[in-house]
Amino acid sequence: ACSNDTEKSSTKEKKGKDVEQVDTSLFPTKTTNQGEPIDGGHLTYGLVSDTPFEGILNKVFYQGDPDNQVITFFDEDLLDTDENYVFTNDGAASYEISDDNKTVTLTIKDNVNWQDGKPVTGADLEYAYLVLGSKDYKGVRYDEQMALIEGMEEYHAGKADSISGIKVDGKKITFTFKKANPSVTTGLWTYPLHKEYLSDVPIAKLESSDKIRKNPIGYGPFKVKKIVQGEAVEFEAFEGYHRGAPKLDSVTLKVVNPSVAVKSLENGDIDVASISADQFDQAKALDNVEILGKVDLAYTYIGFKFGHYDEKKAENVMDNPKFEDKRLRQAMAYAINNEEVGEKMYKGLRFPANSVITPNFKYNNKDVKPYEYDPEKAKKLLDEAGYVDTNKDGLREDPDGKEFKINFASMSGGDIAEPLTNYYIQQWQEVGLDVQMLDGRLHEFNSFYDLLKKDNEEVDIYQAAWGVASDPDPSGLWSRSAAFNYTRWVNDKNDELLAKGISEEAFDDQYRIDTYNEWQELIHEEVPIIPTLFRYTTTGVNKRVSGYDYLAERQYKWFNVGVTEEAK
Amino acid sequence: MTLLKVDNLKVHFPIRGGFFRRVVDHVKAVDGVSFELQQGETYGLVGESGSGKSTTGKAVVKLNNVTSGQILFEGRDLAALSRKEIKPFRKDIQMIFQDPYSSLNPKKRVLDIIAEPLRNFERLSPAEEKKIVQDFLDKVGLSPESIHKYPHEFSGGQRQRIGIARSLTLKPKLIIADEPVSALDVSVQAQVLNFLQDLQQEFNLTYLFVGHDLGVIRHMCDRMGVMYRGRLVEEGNSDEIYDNPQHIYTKRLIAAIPDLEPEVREEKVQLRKKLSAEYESSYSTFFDENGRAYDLKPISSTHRVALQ
Amino acid sequence: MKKAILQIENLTTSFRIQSKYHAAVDDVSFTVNENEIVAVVGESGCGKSALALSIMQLHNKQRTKSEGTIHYKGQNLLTLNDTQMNKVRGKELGMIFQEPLTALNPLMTIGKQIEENLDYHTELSRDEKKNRTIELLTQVGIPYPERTYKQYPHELSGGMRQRAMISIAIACNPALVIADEPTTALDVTIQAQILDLLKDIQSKTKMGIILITHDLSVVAEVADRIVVMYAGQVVETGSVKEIFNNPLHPYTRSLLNSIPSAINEKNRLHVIEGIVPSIAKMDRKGCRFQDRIPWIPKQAHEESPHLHEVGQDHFVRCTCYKEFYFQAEGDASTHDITQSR
Amino acid sequence: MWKFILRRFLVMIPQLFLLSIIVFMMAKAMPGDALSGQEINPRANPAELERIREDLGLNDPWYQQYIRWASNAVQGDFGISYTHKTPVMDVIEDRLWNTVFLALVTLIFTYMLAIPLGILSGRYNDTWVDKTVTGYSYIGFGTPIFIFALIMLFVFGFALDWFPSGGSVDSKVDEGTFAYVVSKINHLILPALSTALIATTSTIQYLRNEIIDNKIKDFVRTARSKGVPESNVYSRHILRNSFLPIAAFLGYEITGLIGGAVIIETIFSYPGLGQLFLSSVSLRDFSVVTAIVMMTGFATLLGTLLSDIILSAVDPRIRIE
Amino acid sequence: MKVESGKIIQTKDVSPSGMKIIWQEIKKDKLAMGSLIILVAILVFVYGASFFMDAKEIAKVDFLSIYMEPSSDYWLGTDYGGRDVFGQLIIGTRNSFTISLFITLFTAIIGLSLGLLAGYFGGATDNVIMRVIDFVIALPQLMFIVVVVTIVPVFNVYVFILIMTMFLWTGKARLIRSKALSERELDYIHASQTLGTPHWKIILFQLLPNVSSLIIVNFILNLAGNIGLESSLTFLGFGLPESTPSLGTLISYARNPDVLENKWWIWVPASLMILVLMLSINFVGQALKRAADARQRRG
Ligand SMILES: Nc1ncnc2c1ncn2[C@@H]1O[C@H](COP(=O)(O)OP(=O)(O)OP(=O)(O)O)[C@@H](O)[C@H]1O
Ligand SMILES: Nc1ncnc2c1ncn2[C@@H]1O[C@H](COP(=O)(O)OP(=O)(O)OP(=O)(O)O)[C@@H](O)[C@H]1O
Ligand SMILES: [Mg+2]
Ligand SMILES: [Mg+2]
Repeated sequence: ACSNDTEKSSTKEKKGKDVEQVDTSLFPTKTTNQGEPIDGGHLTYGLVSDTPFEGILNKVFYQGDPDNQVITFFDEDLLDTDENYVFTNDGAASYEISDDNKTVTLTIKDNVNWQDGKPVTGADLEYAYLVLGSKDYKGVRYDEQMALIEGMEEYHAGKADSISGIKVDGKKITFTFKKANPSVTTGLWTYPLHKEYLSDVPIAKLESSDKIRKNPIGYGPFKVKKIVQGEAVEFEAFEGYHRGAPKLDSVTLKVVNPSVAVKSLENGDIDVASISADQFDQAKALDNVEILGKVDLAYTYIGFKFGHYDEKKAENVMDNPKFEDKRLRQAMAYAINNEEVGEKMYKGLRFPANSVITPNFKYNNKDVKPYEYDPEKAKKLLDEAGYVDTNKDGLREDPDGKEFKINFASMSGGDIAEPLTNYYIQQWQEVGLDVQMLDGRLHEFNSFYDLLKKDNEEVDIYQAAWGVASDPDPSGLWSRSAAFNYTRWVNDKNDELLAKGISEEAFDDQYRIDTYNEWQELIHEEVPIIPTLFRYTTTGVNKRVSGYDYLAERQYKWFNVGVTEEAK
Repeated sequence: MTLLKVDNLKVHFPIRGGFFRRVVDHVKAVDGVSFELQQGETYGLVGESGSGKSTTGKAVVKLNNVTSGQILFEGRDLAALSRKEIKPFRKDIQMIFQDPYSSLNPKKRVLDIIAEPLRNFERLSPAEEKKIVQDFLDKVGLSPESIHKYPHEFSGGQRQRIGIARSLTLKPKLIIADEPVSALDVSVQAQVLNFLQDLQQEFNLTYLFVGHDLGVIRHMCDRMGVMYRGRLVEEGNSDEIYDNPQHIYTKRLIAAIPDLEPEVREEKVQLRKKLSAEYESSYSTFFDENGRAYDLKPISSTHRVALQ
Repeated sequence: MKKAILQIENLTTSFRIQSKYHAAVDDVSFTVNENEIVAVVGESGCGKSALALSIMQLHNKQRTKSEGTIHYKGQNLLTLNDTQMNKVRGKELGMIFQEPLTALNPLMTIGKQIEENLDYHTELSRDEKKNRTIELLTQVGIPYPERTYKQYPHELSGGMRQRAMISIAIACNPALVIADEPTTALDVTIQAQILDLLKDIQSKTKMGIILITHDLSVVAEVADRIVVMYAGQVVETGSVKEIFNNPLHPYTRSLLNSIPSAINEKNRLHVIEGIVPSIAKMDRKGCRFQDRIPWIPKQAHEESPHLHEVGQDHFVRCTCYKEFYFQAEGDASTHDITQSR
Repeated sequence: MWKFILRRFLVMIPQLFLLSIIVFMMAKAMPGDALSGQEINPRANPAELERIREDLGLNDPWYQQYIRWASNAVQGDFGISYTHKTPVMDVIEDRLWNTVFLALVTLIFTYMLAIPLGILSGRYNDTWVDKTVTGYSYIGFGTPIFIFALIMLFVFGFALDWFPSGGSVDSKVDEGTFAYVVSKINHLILPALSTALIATTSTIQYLRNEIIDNKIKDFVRTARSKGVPESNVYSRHILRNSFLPIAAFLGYEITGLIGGAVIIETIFSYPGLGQLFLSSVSLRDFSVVTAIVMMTGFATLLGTLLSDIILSAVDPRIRIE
Repeated sequence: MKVESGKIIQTKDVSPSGMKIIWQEIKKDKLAMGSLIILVAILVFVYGASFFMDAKEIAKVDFLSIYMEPSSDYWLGTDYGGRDVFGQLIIGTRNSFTISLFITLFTAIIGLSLGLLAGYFGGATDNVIMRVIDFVIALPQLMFIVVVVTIVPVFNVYVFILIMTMFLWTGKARLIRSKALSERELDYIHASQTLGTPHWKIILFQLLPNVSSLIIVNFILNLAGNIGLESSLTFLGFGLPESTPSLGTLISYARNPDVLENKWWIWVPASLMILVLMLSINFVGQALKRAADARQRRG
């Protein structure tokens, strides 16, 4: 139930460059079936989840990813993105940025209508902002970028009835920002709410209203016909879809348990379903299914705890000297073999991470190489740093000759979590570091983040993952003031580069790329965290399906998908 | 010398019911019973099942809480004593139970069973203890090797004798015998009864003998009381009561005793018929409007009857 | 000559204990006549109940074996199969058990349990059955038969339950009723009532009764003939008068002497040494009672004791009775009531 | 009788009260809260999360939250589920029915298996029939339910494809139609049967032992002495008495099934209370967690009451005035 | 004065003392005898072998041997971490059995103390204890356990035993209580009371020995039941960490359909182990039960 924004990505731009670890050809991203879609086709989509979907069918309100997967069938954002996830003008609306970079204007195309026939207007998008900024809104999507819109903070604080920075004129809508921010071309909220349909429901009641939960109206390719709460949704084609009538007549979405997803694909019960690493081998063996894959917008890392978060000052404070010496951190990075983890444990679905910006971003610095497995080097670094085994127990003491124990916190979830954690511990022990699993067990998600958030002193290092947004700005996780900066690492150079990355100059793409390249080099050198793995996500698609594109946003462009024969 | 004097003893058990399981009523198991035991005599309590005989007996050994009334043992009121204060009296008053099977802990050896009271009151070395136990075993006619056996290795009569030995170890003055033979076969019953009589002579014991078999009571007791619904309806020397019952209930009870002489059985049937009719007709002369027996009235120096 | 209802000849019933059969009823023969009460007496474990259940064929067939014959109305009950036997049980033979509480189904009303008997043996209609049941309840002296009809066993007192038990046994006017210790669980007053009731019913229906008891005074009250059993065998049998006036077998005499009664008042009671041997451990050769009268010389016993006719219809097993005397013991000698009359 | 029931309900009040405090404290003691899940979303604004927490009252001390919650709860309002954005009772309702149906069908299967097998085994004890049945019940006793259920799912749900492999109903059929009912039942069979085949074994053993105990009882001998044919001895005397304890367990059994549905619902992706409970725990949706625990607790109390009532109805010796 | 010769006459049901009866009963029952032999063999082997095994070594992740089929190196193959399944089975059996043993032990201690107190004293004591029991029984156990497991910061074998004990003692307490309740009405207890024996002594030395056979039988049967206990929690993800292998851990690997279908060596041996352990303990328990109940004795 997290990171709704991690799905958007693109891998294309890597082609020209050095992609030695990232072999995107590992998986096709499009279905190979070139056949003509049949009329009246029906597709069953498997929503792989071990729980039912909650049924909050609106991007403003939903919480869990399962709901999002439902929404994409019948609703969408106004702006499309290109392979660099930058907004394009191909979607339901086009946009323009003013010369001073402070004003953005969206023009919604004429043929874009809600499924009840009403046109989608600027007022609908404005209404979305009015809801998001309202104090009655209990969701989490009011973000810092929205706060940059003129008048938004006043509205949010209840001091104004409207947002002065948003102007609506029929199918046009203009946003004026207090300051220019390059992220606007990637992170602007462009998902409208059907104002006419929804405005009679008080904002506080919207999320629980039937208009959102049972009879949602979108302007996407399919209409919701029937919902079996939490279990399944029946869709039918929306003939008035602005990109043209969809190629399928109807779609059934149903929840399938992860443990039976592959079985259901094999049976033909479902046509499309994502596949987890532990079932990858089984899925690969199916001959009625092809596997599509892409690099996910996420990375796994091992973080060091440097200090704590000072709530009052809203600032990270680096006051824990345990991992002060960067040679120690580097040594720990050299000591682990991520190559093997990706190959063996994840069956090649994960590969060593070179950076904390995912490789499908153009901002990923391909010149930065992952720390390669080199235990000798690790030992050397540790010796240099003074971590030597003085009492001959096989484990190194710290430079003062005291016992040096490291508590490693790791999160439960999935079969691989525990052996992976043990594996890292083993490898560190091989270079003489006494690493132990904190409390002797993996921590459940909530407990784990509770430990991190509260800077629990027991935690020395931890393994976690971040899903990254389509917006490349890493400030939210890395800045001196970021509460999510769980390592509590602060560095002047870091502050400077992060600021540069979202400065006005950064509207110049090359400038921004250079800035982030430099930043990544800094991170690589300082190792406040060890980026460990990037990952593929894979999905299985029945061979009768055509036109399915697993990449980025297009994963959800269902209008183009058809089937070339009836289901068995 | 009066050893035990029970004066207007009442034992009521609460009946709970209603909304909050409050006490809504009482079972008046014993409802105003008075009698005296002289040193060395055997006093019998008879009556039909549920008439409160056992409850009376148990009240004397404090196995039941006394609702009201006095139990004077050598002049001290046991009913007023707390469970702690009663302890010294435990030595003097002992009980023999009805069921020889359930009154001995099946998991204990004879030695432990008989020594239990000794261990509570005296500090003895194991050797002394063993000696005393074996002495008593000898007295009750069991071999000294028996101390290492378990109760199930004995017959019913032998078990009952073990129970008696246990109650004797503290040299009690009063023994409450609650139907000590009614669970036994006739042949064994005889054995135990003989034995109780012998012991009485040897130790100058006083018995409160509870039973419903009138033959046994007559055989054993000097004096006896007849109980009916928690009250005494007649009290006197055994012979007086058997030969000259006054209360209608006593008469019925005695008429019901089967006789070993087949010749007289027709008469007895007729007698019972007659008494039954009399019972119906003269009910009100013997019981008040609540069906409660009247208080005892002396009709001779030794004989008392519940009459109006 | 009275009409015989049931003739038991050489009945032997054995139980399987650890794959071996041991006789609990050993070569028992006697006859029950119309309008007669035959009492079977003996200590606990003598095989009285085993005998009763053999007649009714209620033993677990897998673990018991019965030999000999039980002639009832010209047929040998031991040769009947279950279906045939079911026609006899309840209809021709009724049975009363000792513990009326456990012998009644706790979940069925008294009325239903009596009617059940009629269900299988009569063609009565529903109403007729109910009427008959209420009539039976009245007959056994239940004061409110209509109410009792609808009551459950636990709602009745012990005496009432035993009356209900009796009405079950006599529901179809059986020719013979077997009562296994019907009064042992009851008070003396109730016992007297129940015994009177049985006699009373018998006088009307002329049925035969086998009364099983360990209480000789009960026998004296009601029985016509006595069968004294010891260790599975009949040791003495005869009419009530004969047995009470002239008991011969040492066992019978011992039993009589151990009862506290008006006659031996205040005297020492006789004590029979030892206990009844268990069927698996029993020495089946020679006189089975000899262990309990060790002061009688071995030669007094027969090698394989037979029943000897000693008077009219009076039989005694073994010859030891001739030599038997009560052992004088210490100061108070046993007063032998059996010789005093 | 009514007084008895009323009294039992009154006694339930303090029990439920205590339960609610414990549940509430435990829920609050779990690390994290409903918003923790958002904390790994880099776009989420920590300050904003804090504001929502404040708004929802999640930062108040637990007893204040408890009083607020309890005062609503006594009016039947268990609050809003944070993950579902809708009143807790709405969230629970659908799931509750699914679970109740599952429990009922399981119960029916359980007894359908247990009664004949238990009777056979008890009546013909120590024969080969008995040995087979006992063997089965021992294996059932030693088999973890989830392994068995998984195997059932793979064999009947996939390999043979006789039954659907998840969900509670086919999304294509319309509510209220006959096909809908059929589809619902069809989805129930496999999970219910899997549970029943394992759960029944203890009932079989119980029934068997009861019958063996009862058939040597005195009243059975009485019945035989009346000339009641063997089959009727069983049907009218032995069985009725043997069913007593089982009938008395009925109430417990139902609540046990409702409370224990977690595993089977997880395996068969059956959207019921158990599954909702697990996901609510991991999402820290406290209002749902507390409501479910309270409801199952209440159901258990009802079950014990039901058991007592059933027992008093079938056993005249236990009379409830 | 001798009333009768000192000769002791044995009653008809001559029964030797406790251990002897048990042993005879087991000897008579081939199934129980076989079970006992198997059980002892397994336990001796498992505890013995695990003594010589390096738990660390077994828990060691080895990527070169993931999902290996059984071979002479790995008798029962390996799991997804390349860990030896046979070793895990040995240690897992030991852990599962130990856990079961301690849970049974602790629940027995609690159940025994409270049950005896409630049963012996009756009245208000009984009422209070029974209300507590009623309350604990009304708790939806599985749900509570799930919540408690998420709350406790450190979760290891000891905590697990504690949590399970918290919920499982009630059945025993009730059983003991009802037995004690009926036992205290027996005259030997009354006798002790009239002999001046203090309550605590009566409870410990009179009552306790008489409920002991019930406790032992119940103990054994529970021991069997509790072996599978942790497996379903593990399945739900609330069981012990993998670093403490248990039978439940191994079995719940079968959640992964690939393992269930194609990698039998991971979960089948553990399932069989549970089955064999539960059944053999159960059979021995049944024999004990018969030994405790004279009516059912085969001897
Ligand atoms: N603990 C108790 N609680 C409630 N009622 C009791 C209790 N003990 C005895 N009673 C009741 O008190 C009455 C007298 O009982 P008691 O045992 O004294 O009778 P009894 O004369 O000894 O009868 P029996 O010959 O059957 O032993 C009975 O009605 C019985 O039900
Ligand atoms: N089903 C059985 N299996 C094995 N032995 C049995 C069985 N029934 C009775 N016996 C044995 O047969 C002998 C006679 O038993 P029975 O019950 O007939 O005695 P009883 O004279 O009726 O005694 P009681 O007066 O105690 O009822 C006893 O030794 C008893 O142990
Ligand atoms: Mg009494
Ligand atoms: Mg008998």
